[in-house]
Amino acid sequence: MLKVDNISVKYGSFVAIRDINIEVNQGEIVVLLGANGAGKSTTFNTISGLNKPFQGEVIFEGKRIDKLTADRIVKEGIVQCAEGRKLFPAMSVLENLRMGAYVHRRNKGQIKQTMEHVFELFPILEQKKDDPAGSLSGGQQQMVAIGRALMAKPKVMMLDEPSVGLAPLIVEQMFEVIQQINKEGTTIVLAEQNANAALKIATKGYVFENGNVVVEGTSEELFTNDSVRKAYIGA
Amino acid sequence: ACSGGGSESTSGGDSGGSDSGSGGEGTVNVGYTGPLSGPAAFYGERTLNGVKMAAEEINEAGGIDIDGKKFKINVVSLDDKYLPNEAGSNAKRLVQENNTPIIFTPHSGGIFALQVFNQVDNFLIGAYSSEPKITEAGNELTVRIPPRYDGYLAPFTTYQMERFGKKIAFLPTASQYGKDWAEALEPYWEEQGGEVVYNSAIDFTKDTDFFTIITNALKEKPDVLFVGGASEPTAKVVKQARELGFEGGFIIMDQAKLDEMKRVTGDYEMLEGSIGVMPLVDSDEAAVPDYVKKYNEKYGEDPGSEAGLNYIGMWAFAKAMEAANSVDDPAKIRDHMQDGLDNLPDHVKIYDIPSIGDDGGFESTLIVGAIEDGKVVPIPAE
Amino acid sequence: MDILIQQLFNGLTLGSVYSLVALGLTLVYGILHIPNFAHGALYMVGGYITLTMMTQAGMNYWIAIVISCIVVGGLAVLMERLVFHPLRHAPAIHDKIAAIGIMLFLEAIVQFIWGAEYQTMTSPYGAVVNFAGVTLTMQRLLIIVATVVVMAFLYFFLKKTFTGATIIAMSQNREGANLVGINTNRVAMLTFLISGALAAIAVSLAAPINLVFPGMGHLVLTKAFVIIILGGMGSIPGAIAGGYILGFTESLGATYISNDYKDLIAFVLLVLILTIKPNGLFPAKGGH
Amino acid sequence: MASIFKQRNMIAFFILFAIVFPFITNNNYMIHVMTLAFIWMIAVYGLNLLAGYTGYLSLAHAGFFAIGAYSLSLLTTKAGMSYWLAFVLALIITSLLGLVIGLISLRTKEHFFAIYTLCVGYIIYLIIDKWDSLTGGIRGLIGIPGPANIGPITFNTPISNYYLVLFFLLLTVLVMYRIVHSLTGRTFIAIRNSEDLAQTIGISTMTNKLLVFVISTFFAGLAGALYASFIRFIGPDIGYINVTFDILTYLIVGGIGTLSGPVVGTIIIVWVSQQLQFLQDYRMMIFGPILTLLVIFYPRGISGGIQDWNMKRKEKKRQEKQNIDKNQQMLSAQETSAAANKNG
Amino acid sequence: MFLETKNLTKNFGGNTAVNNVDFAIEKGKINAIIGPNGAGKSTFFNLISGFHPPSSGQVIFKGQDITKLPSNKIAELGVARTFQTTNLFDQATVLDNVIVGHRLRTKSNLLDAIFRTKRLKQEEKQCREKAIEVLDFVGLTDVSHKLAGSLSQEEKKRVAFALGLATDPEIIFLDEPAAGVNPDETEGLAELMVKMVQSGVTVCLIEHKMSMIMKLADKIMVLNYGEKIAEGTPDEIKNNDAVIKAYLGGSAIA
Ligand SMILES: Nc1ncnc2c1ncn2[C@@H]1O[C@H](COP(=O)(O)OP(=O)(O)OP(=O)(O)O)[C@@H](O)[C@H]1O
Ligand SMILES: Nc1ncnc2c1ncn2[C@@H]1O[C@H](COP(=O)(O)OP(=O)(O)OP(=O)(O)O)[C@@H](O)[C@H]1O
Ligand SMILES: [Mg+2]
Ligand SMILES: [Mg+2]
Repeated sequence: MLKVDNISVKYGSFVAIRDINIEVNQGEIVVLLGANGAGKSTTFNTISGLNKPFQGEVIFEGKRIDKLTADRIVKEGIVQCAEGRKLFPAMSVLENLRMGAYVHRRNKGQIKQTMEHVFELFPILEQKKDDPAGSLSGGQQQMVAIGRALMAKPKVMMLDEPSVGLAPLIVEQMFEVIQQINKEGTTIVLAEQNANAALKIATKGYVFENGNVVVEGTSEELFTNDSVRKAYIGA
Repeated sequence: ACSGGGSESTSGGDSGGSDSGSGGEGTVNVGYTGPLSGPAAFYGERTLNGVKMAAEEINEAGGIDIDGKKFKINVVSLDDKYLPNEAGSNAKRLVQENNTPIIFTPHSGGIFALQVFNQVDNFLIGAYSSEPKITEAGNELTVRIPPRYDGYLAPFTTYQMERFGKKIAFLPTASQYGKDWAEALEPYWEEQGGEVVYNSAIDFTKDTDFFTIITNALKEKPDVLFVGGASEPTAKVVKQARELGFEGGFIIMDQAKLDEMKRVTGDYEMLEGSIGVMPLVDSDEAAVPDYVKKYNEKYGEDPGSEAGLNYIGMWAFAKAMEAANSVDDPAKIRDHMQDGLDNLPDHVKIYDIPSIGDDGGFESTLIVGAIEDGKVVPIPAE
Repeated sequence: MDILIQQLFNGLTLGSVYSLVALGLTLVYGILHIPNFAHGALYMVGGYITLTMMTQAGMNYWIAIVISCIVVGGLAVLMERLVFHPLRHAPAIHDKIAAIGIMLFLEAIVQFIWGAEYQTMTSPYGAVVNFAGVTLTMQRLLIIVATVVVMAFLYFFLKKTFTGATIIAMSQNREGANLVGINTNRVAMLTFLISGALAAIAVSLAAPINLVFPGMGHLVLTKAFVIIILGGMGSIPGAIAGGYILGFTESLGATYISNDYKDLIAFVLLVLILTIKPNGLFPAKGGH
Repeated sequence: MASIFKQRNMIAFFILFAIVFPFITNNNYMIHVMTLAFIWMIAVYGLNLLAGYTGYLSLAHAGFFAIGAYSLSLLTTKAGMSYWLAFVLALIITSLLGLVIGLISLRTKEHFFAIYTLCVGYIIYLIIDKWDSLTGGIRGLIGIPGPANIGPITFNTPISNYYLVLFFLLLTVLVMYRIVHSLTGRTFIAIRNSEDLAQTIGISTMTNKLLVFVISTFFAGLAGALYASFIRFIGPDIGYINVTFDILTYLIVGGIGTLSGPVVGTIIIVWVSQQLQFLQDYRMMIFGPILTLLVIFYPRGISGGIQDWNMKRKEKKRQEKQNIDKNQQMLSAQETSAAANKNG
Repeated sequence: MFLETKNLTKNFGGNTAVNNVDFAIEKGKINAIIGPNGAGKSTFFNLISGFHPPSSGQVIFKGQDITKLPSNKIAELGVARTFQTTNLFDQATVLDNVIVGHRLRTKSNLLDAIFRTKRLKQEEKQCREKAIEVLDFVGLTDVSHKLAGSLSQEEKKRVAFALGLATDPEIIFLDEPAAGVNPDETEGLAELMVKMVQSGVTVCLIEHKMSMIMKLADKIMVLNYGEKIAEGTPDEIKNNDAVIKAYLGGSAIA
């Protein structure tokens, strides 16, 4: 469904990722693991069209998308829930969610429906729907970010470190929600530090190191891989 | 690193200075520094036009005759953005690179900056400013071109007091010139038994709307308003005063010209009861109609006094050079300025300037005009 | 008493013009976080376009205004594309200098085309109305009414339409906007377009009570900056309120304190407000 | 030989050039323009320390320049003080006012500080413009004396004036160099980096910001005082915002936060705008775009651009060297393996 | 008591971020603060380090009331801290970044700088030596000449530690030192913290990484909605119902 074919990306003269190959099939949860600065976010941003690769292709449903602009890619059905949430802090939760449905802005009925669905997933957001997003706690903001991504009804949803800085309790809930979204038919690509939790729900994974993919395999394979265990799961 | 520069507006070599050449021809460079860009550019350009037009006429007539040798005038103009320091740099440059014996400048800041070194660097200042201080300082190489404005006080005051009354409100432009005028007019008006009921300046470069200040001035129920500055905004002030119901007269300081104001107000009706400098176009000097025609052909508008006075000034300098028999000795040229004025050809005499004072200021005959029944009528000045 | 009412009216007129200019400025600031020092130049160009359309092409005042909005809006978009877009990652001071460069350029080119002298724009609404001892001219009434209409329109556009919301969204988080599928380049251009059009409207309304000349942009620019600071940078209600506050301060200050020092009053007021509230009266929430 | 582009060498080269300049040319005009440029540089250095090293962009700089100029002028012309005494007093007055204004304005940050100081600058300008009885208002002050003799040294020729201004400029550069390369300078940079962080590592940010602000106004005042006694006429326009923008332009084009930036930027802009004089009314049609393009293509200014270029060059050299090393390693590896083969 | 807060409270508008918190930090121990997002942990640090003035209550350090002191004075007394987001000067080398950390222990002023006095030279040397020493301590000697911008996240965290240590503190407050750092490197940071305590610097940290906290901390305080809901050893906290309900959740520690 989504294929990252041999891409490399530079920031100035610094090559951040090199010859990355990733394949994501319909309905999967794919997890990207790796230390800080390994290139996970860069990969995401390249798929999203925020960075342009100087080599390689990104193919989505048989179509080359690496030359498209970020907004076009959202229209194609790939939505990223980025690192740092990137919410509109002074807009209310409701407005944030509405903006998420920007690509479907003409379809008022659908917006309403999806919104209800988001509120089912995160009941707390309905209570806070008129509060400015910036006033919510970190965990709640993360929910808004995911909700906003859902509003675009994506085919593929990329989540960049959704658990960072969240309390364990919230992290747990977060992964449950991700699983549920996946069950409802959305393909998920997930970047995580928290390899343990991520691999539990994933179908397969890629391990990044210094801009390269060093290990790839199914989640069981990665779980049992010693070096992966040591570096990302901890003992 | 830095050569050339300046623009040559008239034909002639740029070899600079009083290049004596080989044959019977030479070139004398005349400098100009003034605002050619920025908000005051319109003013700078009009003054420059006067100088250029005179230079061209002189050249067409063969040039300046020094012992049978003909010198063509080459006007080198530089932009100083109305800033004294830039004027200073420009003057240094003109003297250094173009060897100019005369530098025209139309603002007192520039004149002051030039007066610091013009006697050392040896050049004449063609000073276009009626600021009294420029001649009071005793600079021996400064020639003030416009008349001092003191002479206008009496005719203006008498006329307005007789026609409208003794209460006046001051609303001049917030320039140095406006202030000087106000400071001179105030005691004079009071001496004549009048009363100044309001006194404040309008800053044309900073105020978007003059309604506020005019409202405040009219609150004091003046019979006469003293206004002035560049013609167009001054006309706006007049117009807005009328809109606010003012029915008295206007004293218009000499920077604004009645004819230029008419272009803004549409007709002279709104200006009824105004007294000011007689527009050059309405002046009855014999040379004026031809001059106006020529100027109009060249620059597409009627000439005002900025152009006219600089025009006559340039001519006077040229004639003074001939009388002094030198194009490169500023002191000598200065000494022969009176001869220069005396020798002006008739077609140049668009103003009557019989003499130059000891302080270096032209002593012109003032011509005053007022609007009566929608027409400009001359008012005797003395 | 009459004088107070008259001065309130004068302040309202002034404030209207200031608000319109400040609105354009604050919109751009909100999105790009740059103080656009070339905004005054856009204002000036707008004046010349409207004037030329009226005098040379003999157009109706309103049609001339529309053309002016299009031309100045287009110019603003061009500025965004050619200058501010390439500079989007540079620190804000750079935008300032670049904008000054543009301003110098525009002033010079206007002077080249139209000359440096003052020009008059005659509006068809020259009538004078006296009402309860207050003098209103039609043009001034027009300024006040048109400003309110434009503001209402802008408010509706920003708050009630999706396209308007994209501008607000982008002002709060550019990348976030990109990630929900908003073409941020297009929004930036749209914002500049609106900002330019607002400048054109402001100048077309105000020029008939003043004059058209190359330096006319300076007149409003400094004040517009004072206003958007006063109102909190990037805040739209702030720009409107700030504009009227400044208008009233000037007209009442000139009446009851001193005309010579009225500008000083406005600036001292600002300094005082900032001393007490270092983020302006209506700090834009979140964002920057 | 590209090492001449190192900051230090660039400054040394400039000093040398500045000293011999009057011997190369006896062009009065160039000396005049150069002297003026030096005066601007001093003011630019003042702004650079504040904006470039602590990150506080003051737009009141022209105001302080004007305060320096007016103090000197008033003390000499109106109070009849001797030149050098007035000169010193002018600097003290400017710095004291800087202290007071700094105390209030430094409570704001970033854009607010910039606009706050813009307003302060405007207020200074308006006060000078309106306070007729003291400042001569819009009319300005004339008859300001030039620098008085110091013992046998006189300053009544353009060249001696040139050297006097150069002396002050070099002093400024020296002081800046030393400040920037000392613990004090590091403290300022720490504040630019993050005020919160600086505060938590025990730096009193307010005291330090105030210090920089006062130093910056001191140099603005110094430049102003020199300007007044060089042009010998001043009007309120020297305190206008445009002058601040000019100073800022010199700084940005040269390279903000660099030591050679003020010199480079000022020289370039001053001469470019002189060179464009022949375009007259249309000068700004060319100058405006040049300015904009410079900023777009050299966002770190010319000095910064050169630094980056140097850095890249060094990086390249290092890489080349690494490659060579690698090749050698490979070679030697091959040799050893070959040797091993032999042995095997 | 070494460092102690009494009834410490902070209101932001209507929102009470820290509510009546009494907490005592023991010398020579690793003290930890945990709690859900927005519980007021960072705010609590901000109050102690003088960043925000408390609405009420007191902070007492070695018997001295430091509640009203500005943060730089508190730093001089020997209290260092790091921030949740690391903030370094990217264009300068690591060494240059750290040198300024010792500035508060020096006396040279502007005049020293202008005249390059002996005192300045000597103090510059002193700062440099201190920087080298702390960089060695945190294990960054190798990268001390790299630009700070080119470091990895974990290295940046270490630089932040070094900067704090360069101030010669007696106690250091670390706000989420291991956030966004992978488990392997997290262990390295934990070791470093232990090393700090061993060298005599008391540590107080905020973390969400329970595996690390539970191993590392001698004492934990749990905040929820600004209030202290529990305090004790890791084992006590792990089994505290209130904490599980508010923060840890079912599966508890990974
Ligand atoms: N905008 C940028 N400019 C320059 N370098 C960048 C930029 N963004 C990322 N990098 C560098 O690219 C490399 C890969 O970064 P990336 O953000 O993709 O890593 P990551 O795996 O997502 O790490 P993290 O876990 O910290 O989010 C890092 O070395 C980083 O410093
Ligand atoms: N400067 C401030 N102004 C207003 N409210 C603030 C401010 N700083 C913090 N708050 C509020 O105080 C509460 C506590 O915030 P704090 O940053 O201390 O949480 P935290 O426990 O550190 O959370 P996290 O684990 O997400 O970092 C939050 O509701 C926050 O919105
Ligand atoms: Mg990342
Ligand atoms: Mg926190």
